[in-house]
Amino acid sequence: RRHTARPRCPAGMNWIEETQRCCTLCPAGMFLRRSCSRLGNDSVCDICPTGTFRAQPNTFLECQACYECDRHAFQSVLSNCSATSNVACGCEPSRFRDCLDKHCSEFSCRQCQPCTGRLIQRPCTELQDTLCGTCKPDFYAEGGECRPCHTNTQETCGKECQRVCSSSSGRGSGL
Amino acid sequence: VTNTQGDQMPILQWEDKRGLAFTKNNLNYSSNALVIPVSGDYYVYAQVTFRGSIESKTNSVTGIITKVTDSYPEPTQLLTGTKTLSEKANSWFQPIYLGAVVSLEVGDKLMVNVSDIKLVDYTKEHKTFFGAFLL
Amino acid sequence: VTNTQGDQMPILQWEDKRGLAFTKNNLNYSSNALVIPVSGDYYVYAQVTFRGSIESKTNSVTGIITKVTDSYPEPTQLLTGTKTLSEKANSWFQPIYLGAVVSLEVGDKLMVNVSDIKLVDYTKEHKTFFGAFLL
Amino acid sequence: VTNTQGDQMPILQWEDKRGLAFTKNNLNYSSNALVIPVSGDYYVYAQVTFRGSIESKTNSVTGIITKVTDSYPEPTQLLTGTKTLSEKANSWFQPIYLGAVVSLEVGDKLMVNVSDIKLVDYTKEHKTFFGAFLL
Repeated sequence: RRHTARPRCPAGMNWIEETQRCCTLCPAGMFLRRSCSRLGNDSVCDICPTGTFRAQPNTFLECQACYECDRHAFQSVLSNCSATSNVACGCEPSRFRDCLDKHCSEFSCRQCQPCTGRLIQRPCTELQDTLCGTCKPDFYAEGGECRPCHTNTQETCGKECQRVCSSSSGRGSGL
Repeated sequence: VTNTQGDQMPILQWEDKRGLAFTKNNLNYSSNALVIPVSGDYYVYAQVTFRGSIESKTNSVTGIITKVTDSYPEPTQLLTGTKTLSEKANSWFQPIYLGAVVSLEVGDKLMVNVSDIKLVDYTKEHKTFFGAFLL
Repeated sequence: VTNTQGDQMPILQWEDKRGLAFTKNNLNYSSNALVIPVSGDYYVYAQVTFRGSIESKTNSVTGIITKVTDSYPEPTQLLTGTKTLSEKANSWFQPIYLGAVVSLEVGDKLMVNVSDIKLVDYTKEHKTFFGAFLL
Repeated sequence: VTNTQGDQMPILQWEDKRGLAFTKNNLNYSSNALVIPVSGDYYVYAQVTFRGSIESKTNSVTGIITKVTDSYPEPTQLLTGTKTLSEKANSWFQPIYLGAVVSLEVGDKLMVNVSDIKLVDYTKEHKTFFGAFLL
């Protein structure tokens, strides 16, 4: 049968080419096991088999296969696949989404920054890494890192160390 | 086609008459899609050649063949090719080829989505192409 | 099918009923293989999307479509796609697509071997797929 | 077929009888080309596996399926796969797969051109192959 303009069906029904009739839609979570026939009996729907889903009312002959969360990319299941919705994947604790492109069509889950010795300006979330702030009290900046005052002696404590740690030495540092 | 974050990936437009392009047996092209004239199993294929420069700052390219059915509000992704890039050169080329058999219904529409339309090499018809045939 | 070290390359398992997957015309799927129902020339194809991270430490990925004939002890490699990787990014994707016409006998079994099963992206049916049709 | 420098891109030669190779239905192979026996729409495909070493100093690889018609002096590029390389490893592999439907006339010749014949992996028939079938 050539593809010709289809008659319009009332709400809740779809045109079925095979039987040349408007058939009732199967609800979300189901698929069309047998379409309505010319003799008048209506659509026969079945529940989507495990591992498949249909998010919307439909007259499809099969359901969509669920995605799977990528354990190798440290993804975790936010919500399992059900008959009416695909699986939703997120990241394991202390990991955030590293999107592949601007659409985030794929993502892997990277370790959140620990901010060792630093103040946390913005905590790690599902969508973005921790934002580390300046060094914590009793820590001083050196070589891009924040080092604890107490690990230093008079000899090893450089200019920045002395500036930070000596001003706070009254509070039990090693100096 | 959207992904988990819901924003739409651009749809490619195609030449369907000039040069090597043609349509026949009622498998017509309209509104950026091939329209299926008769239900059956089709071998559907596409190649998208992506090209960019060091300024493109792109980590990956993706091509997707998608099916849209009028009676269903969500598109279905049929075939997807995703490739990460680690190109150093000033300009780079990356072809993505896809092809497989899918069961389609009369009226179904096939289209090609890409991760970034600015990176698609549309300059030569033999580098980026799309088609289908009934088995 | 073995790699250069002589050990057997893993065989992929496939979904043959749910979602986009289907078999028909007696071309059935059993024990990880498509079983040829009638002798003839078939177009056989597969795409395997590999994905990994910087920790995967993989230099290359390989996908092979293999034929096993009961009456012959060794498998035959029909189509092979091998790609070396030089990925820097935290996570990488690499699709391998294969497709060609091969002459097959009734009872022949087609399967897909891969260099490392842990690197295969099994998460979405439209990224890794396998099929054949009689010409 | 020429590259940007205008010189002819090398044409690959093929095995058409031994191993997995075969021709039938009068689709014969002669002088490095498949010769079209009857006008119609053909699915034409090829894979070329390129391989090289760090010494190859190659920035890209290209595979092209070309049509030559006796009555027309210039070849027509039907399908092209071009990939830039950024390989660090001592030796690298890069497959290029091409496939699509093209309309051909009786007597047309199909051949495969490559950017550099020295980089083609001809060692295994399942890594580099070429074919066509009438729809």
